[in-house]
Amino acid sequence: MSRFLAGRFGESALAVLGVVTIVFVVTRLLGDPAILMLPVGATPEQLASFRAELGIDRPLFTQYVDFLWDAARGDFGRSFQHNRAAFEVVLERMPATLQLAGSAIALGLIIGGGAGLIAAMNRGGVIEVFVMLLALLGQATPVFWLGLLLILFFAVDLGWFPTGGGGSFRHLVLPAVTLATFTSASIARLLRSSVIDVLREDYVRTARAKGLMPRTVVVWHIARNALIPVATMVGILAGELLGGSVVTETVFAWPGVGRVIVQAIEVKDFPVVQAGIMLIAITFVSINFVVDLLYGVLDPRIRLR
Amino acid sequence: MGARGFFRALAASKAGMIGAGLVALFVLLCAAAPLLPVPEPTQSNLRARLMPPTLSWDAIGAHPLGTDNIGRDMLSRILYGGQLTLAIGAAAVVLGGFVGVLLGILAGFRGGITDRILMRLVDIQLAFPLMLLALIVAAALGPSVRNLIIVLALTSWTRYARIVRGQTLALREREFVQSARAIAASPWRIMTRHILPNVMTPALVVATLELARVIILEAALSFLGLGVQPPWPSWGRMLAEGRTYMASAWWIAAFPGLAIMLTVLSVNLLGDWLRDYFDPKLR
Amino acid sequence: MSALLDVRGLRVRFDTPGGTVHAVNDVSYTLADGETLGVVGESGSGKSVHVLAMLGLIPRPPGRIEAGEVIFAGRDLLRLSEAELRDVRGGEIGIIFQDPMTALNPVLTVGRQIAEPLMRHRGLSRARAWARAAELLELVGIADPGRRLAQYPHQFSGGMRQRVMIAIAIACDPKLLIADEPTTALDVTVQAQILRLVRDLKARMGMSVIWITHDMGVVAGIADAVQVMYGGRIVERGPVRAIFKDPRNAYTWGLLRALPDHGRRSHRRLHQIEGQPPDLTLPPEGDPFAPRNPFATPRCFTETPPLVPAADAAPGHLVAAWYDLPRLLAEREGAR
Amino acid sequence: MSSRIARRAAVALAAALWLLPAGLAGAQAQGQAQPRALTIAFAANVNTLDPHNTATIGTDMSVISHLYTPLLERGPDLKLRPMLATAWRMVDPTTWRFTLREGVTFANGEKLDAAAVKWNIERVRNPQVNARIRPWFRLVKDVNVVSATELEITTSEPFPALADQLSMFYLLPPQWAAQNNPATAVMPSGPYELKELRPGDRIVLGARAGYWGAQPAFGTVTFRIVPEVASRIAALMAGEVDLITNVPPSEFRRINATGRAQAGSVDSTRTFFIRYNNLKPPFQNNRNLRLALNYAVDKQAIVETIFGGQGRVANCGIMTPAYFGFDPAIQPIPYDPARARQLLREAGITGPITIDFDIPTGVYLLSQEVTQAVVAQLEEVGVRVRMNEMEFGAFMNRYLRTRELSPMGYLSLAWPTLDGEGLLSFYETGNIYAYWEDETYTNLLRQSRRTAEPEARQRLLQQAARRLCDEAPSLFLFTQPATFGTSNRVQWQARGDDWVRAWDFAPR
Amino acid sequence: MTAPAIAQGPAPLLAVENLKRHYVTRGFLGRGSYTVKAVDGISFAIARGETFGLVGESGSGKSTTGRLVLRLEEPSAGRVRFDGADITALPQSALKPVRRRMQIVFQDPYAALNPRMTVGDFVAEPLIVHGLAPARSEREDRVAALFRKVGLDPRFAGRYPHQFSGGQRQRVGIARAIALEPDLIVADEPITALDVSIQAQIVNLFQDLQEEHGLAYLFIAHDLSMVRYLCRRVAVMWRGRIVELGPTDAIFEDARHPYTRSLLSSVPIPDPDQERGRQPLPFDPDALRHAPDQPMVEVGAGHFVLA
Repeated sequence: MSRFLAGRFGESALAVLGVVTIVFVVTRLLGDPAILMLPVGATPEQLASFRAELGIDRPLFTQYVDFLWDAARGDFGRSFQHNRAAFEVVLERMPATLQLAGSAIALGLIIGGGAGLIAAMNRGGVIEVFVMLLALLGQATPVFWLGLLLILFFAVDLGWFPTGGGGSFRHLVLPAVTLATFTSASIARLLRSSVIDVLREDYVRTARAKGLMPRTVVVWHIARNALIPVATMVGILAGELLGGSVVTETVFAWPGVGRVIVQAIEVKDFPVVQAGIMLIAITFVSINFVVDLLYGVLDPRIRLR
Repeated sequence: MGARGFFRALAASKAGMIGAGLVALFVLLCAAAPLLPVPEPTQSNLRARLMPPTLSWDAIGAHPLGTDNIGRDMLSRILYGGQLTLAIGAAAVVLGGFVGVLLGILAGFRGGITDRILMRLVDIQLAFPLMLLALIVAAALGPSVRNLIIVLALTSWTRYARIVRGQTLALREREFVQSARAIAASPWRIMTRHILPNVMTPALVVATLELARVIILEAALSFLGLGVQPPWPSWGRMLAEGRTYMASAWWIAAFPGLAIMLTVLSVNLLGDWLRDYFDPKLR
Repeated sequence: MSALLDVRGLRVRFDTPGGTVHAVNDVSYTLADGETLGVVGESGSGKSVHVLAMLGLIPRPPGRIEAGEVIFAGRDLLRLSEAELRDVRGGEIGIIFQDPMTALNPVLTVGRQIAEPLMRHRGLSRARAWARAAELLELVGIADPGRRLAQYPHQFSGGMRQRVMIAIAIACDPKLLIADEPTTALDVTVQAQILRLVRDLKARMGMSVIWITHDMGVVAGIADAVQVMYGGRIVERGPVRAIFKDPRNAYTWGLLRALPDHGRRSHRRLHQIEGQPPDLTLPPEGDPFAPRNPFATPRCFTETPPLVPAADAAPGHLVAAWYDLPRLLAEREGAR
Repeated sequence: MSSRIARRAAVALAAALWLLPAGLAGAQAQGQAQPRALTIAFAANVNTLDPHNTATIGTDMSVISHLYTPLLERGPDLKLRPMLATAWRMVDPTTWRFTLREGVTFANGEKLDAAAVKWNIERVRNPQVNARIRPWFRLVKDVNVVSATELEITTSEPFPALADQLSMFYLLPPQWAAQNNPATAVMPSGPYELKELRPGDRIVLGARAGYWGAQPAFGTVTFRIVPEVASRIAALMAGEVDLITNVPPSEFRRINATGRAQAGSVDSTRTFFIRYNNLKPPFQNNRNLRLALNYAVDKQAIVETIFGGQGRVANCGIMTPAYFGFDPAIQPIPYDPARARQLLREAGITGPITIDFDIPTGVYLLSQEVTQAVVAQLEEVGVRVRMNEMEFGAFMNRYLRTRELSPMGYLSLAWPTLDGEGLLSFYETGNIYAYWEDETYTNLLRQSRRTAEPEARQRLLQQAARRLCDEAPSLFLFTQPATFGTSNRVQWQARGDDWVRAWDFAPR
Repeated sequence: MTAPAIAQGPAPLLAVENLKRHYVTRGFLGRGSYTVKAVDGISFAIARGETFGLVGESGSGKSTTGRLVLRLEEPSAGRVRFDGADITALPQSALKPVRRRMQIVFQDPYAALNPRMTVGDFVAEPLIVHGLAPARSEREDRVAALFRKVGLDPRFAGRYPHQFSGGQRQRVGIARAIALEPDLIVADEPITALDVSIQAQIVNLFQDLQEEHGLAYLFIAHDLSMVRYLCRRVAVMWRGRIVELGPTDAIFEDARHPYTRSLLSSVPIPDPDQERGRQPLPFDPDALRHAPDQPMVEVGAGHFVLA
């Protein structure tokens, strides 16, 4: 067990290191923060001295070694723009991001899971066509378009929810629904095909041959097994939602990590870009680590082998 | 499953038929845009901007889908925009597919250290928030069709690689591959003649689903300002540019949005049907 | 002996993209109380499909029961509602499937899977059901049932899993046990154990058994009566000895002759049945076996033979053939 | 692995995900519920509350202006007015004297007197502090505390715009600042204090008892960050915010139709133009080409259609009437495609040419519409343009760092002190922004810098502006309208620069 | 050590000496690692033209043995001699000439053919790989001849595997195996997956080919009656070891090892008179332990038992 954990942890750390190294190299190609940060009219000398202050005039390799050394000690540098620890800038946005991504996943599992199950159990019927068409539409709708439509209808016309911003549960509803549209559509489609696979399994026939009630068969013999591939999907979706909800965050003025990184990319605030992507990568590999463990819960074959 | 059987099965499936028919229709329409009596997609007339859709042909210049915010014909832009959108999507899918299939086969067939390295690469790619990756690449290299294709392909190769690797691992143990080894066929021959043809089917299914995903992603990147360069349109860019006018001039965003939705929908239908068609368990 | 099961004119179709598969064609037979019927046939003969169909266990669509009645203990199973049929399945009729590796739910404990039918049909509480499940495990010869109940199927060997399947099937003391090729996936030594177990259980519980298999050897050991199926039809049926010693259908005869002689080593060339099994999407006119039958008469190709009592044969020996096999064989012998 | 632990972990994870929203729901949203509250939507994030580490007027500085006190302030009429300094005068071309208000303190009791001002200026000038606004004080030589209320600043050369520059300089409490990080913490001397800071979401200010000036009309001021323009409009229409800026004129009618808000505009001090790279062909030494493109673009149509008639065509230059040195006599270059074609021929361009055009994205109102319209019009006279949209940082990098600006670049300029010399210096030879070398122009500008007498100075600046028009080193487009939308709850004294301040609003 | 003795028939075509194949398996969550001894020190020899039967139940290591002989898997220890030459240590590249002379026929006719290759191409592939029929027309002729030889219509060469029934597919697999005119064919349960009515066809085909070409077979099976019918000598495998080896009649009539006896007694006999009342001999696998280096004992002429 501990050896497995250690190995798995090593792999994860390697992935994070790889991500951050790429980020480090690429951010250095982005451009010059000094130009963007000093007020217009700054002289070339002032720009140069500012670059020296930031430490971005040194050779790339030196910067990288220092960066690794600092990162190893938990120091991700000072944000050029916010003038405080970059990690702090990113970390304080993390709850909002987790909240949004978590709600989207939860909603996706409930709505998408239900829809997928219903569709699969009504194979070939009108319900299946209808549900799957909805799911396809959910995947085919560009997220910002959907978001703006929801704002116009539910916030402006009906006034049920705020147009954006963070804070209360009401603020969460529209962005979560927007994100969950895609998530539930994906989950619905996967679960449907997964259920259809399971329906062909001999043990489902066994369950029916035992004369069990349909509810028992669906819940314990079909859904339990069909959820196993969904776990992997949720891990990957979680990753996409962590960094990929930038668009939703922008539309709904949601103060998440994605936006702070996007903004840092715009002003070349390297430490924030690095810390942010590192944080997301770490969160992603942690979630997938949990998903791996969850596999053990869902599937005793893995747990006890 | 020869070509005839394929088309017969396609004709028998309503969803597959609708998907394939719509995809074919869109591709044809967009490809035929230069032959159709529409203005140039970049020709603008500021005085005729934001004209609503009309079926009347005696309106100024006749714009059946209206005009956009600087007075360009929406119909023309949808058709030409489709060219770019579909071409970018196809290019990204082919590029991502090529890399993914190649690496997937290599990883699966060679196993060992090759496999571990490639799978770590996949991990890294997956741990990289792709929207941010796209932003960084675009900010570093500047937005262009080429860079867009590279970014989209980057987000897509892992999906091929994972599936193809899995298939290859299974195929490697299949008896016809063993049999090829038993006749002393070279690894190259085994990979190209025995494994590649058998992973092309799942790869093709992934490709259709990826095409749909990539079209949506292009729209999102356009929203973040990383789309294709103006003035040549793509659907994603048109949708992103039109979002401000969604409530005041709905047609600017609605038509490209509809085009994206219908295309993605039909490509997905086609992909789903392909998956069912090739699923040995359903045959 | 009274009839427990009376199958009349059962006809099952599958609608596939490649055409309609005529899987079961006008199958009729009766099963007496306490009788063990061996159903023999090769893949696609309809031997499994017809029993699954009568219990409502074929997927519909694409499957469809076109005609027939299945009278079980006085009721027509095909006319029962799904809810009524559920009461029959697992309660009055227990079923064992072919592949014990896939027939058990991998994510549920064995105990739960045995307890399920008890809770469902007998209304036992969870605790009582588990207690009964432990008894059942012991009954099917699994040691240390208390510990084993909490384990998952993958912790059991193939033979042990099939014992679990049997425990599930007999949990509610069924009147009829259907065994659908239960030993095909097992090694011969395990097969022998399972065969003995079922024989013992049958002796103890007195149920009727339908044993579906393609192995003539298995049938020889377990069945009272044998029913040979080909192309979705019953081609011959009779007491076990009659079938083995005095086959009247050319297919049955060929099947027996295609096996190497047992008990001694011989170098005679194996008798082979030429050709391929029929394509059931295009069922041939007449006797489905006719194209492969060296004894086929012209009539075999045009008209389907009915299943009728064989001439000069044991009571209950039925055959579907237009030809008189013993006479033809004798002629052939004479010609040699 | 123990399944029980894993199962529990899964349950805990699920619970945590759902508890999060519940936890945050405790923090109730402020807004229109409270009386006399003002909510302002910003497009960009507020990055720091340290007045010396930001030069962004539209967001950071606007928030800071509610918290700290400057020496003087520019009112909505764009005129300077006293704040801490009650009076100021130029003693000689290089010496300024300020008289300060008495008894002004910070919330912690620290005095805001001449010594504190000196400390502030020195903090900024100290290279160790690395203050973002250090370039502003380049010319300052010395600061003398004459008395607690009397301050003297000497400069190394004449600095006529010093007072204007100081209107953007907010003062920190010296002792407090030594122990706290002013980036995130506040010790106010202004009319408001910090109530809540939610990074990336909102900043909530409350009126401060003990402010030396008049109590503000609004008890609470909330700044909300809403990056997406369509969402900002939606927020205004939903009645969630009282002010949004940069509203596309096409949406005016929709906003006005709600009855809850109205949209409008004032002329801004920001002029848009296309910067030619005059250091390279084809624009280098090719005045005809530069002029030809100026004639080829129908600026009036752009203003009338894209901006819905708001704003105005640029007067063949980059100054607006708000600037010192503006010359009303200079007229816009008219739209004349025939003349443009003729000039192209005179410029020696007979065949088709393709010119690259760099466009920064995401910063300028309607920039996509404007540039695409311009490009379409240039194509009409036979100039093909290859558009390179890029993110603003990349654009600035090419513009200033790598100096690889394409022949054309879309740009706007404004100078916060509204002094023409500052604005025009962007075309001065040697300025990294210039991409133009013109001796006549540069000499005029330098001469104005040595001239303290306002009228003579104004004359020189007008001559420079005239030269700029004649040589056409850019394609001058229009003065952007400062568009905005306000809720019907408030009245805003709209202004042409970027400042957003609660006291420019009146409740209705 | 009797291994060489067992492996040395009169100039054997194939001699296997003390062959081993061990796998190290790691548990999912790193729960220790354990070694699976799939094949654990077996020896036998096959003469030219002989049919040698290898029987055992699932997991006994009989299929692994077949793959080891062909070097489709690498042995952990021991050696394989083919026609006198030790091929155990040959690099894969040097195996090519050996592979021409040893071929394999698989159990599952559905998995044994490449679904994306026409059966004609599939049969022709060995010819191409070994450059035996460079000209296309020549190759087509040879493929047609092979098709006829295994009882398939050469006109079907352009079809894909899914258009064939199980028995026909097995014929395709056999055609491919004999394309190189090998001396030895490893037949890995070649009839197990076939319907009874087809099994006899394939078995007869095997016999015909042997008569015609003098082939030797390593016939791997769990169907004892067919082994008895086909093979001159038989080896019984159990848990990676050969527990009994000898002439077929000796094994079937005078089995010495308890496992062999139990196995034989378990085979159902398709005759109700004999089958009724027959009791399979019980066999307790846990009671039986063989020491790792336990030798086989000769109990009759060529009849060895692992005591």
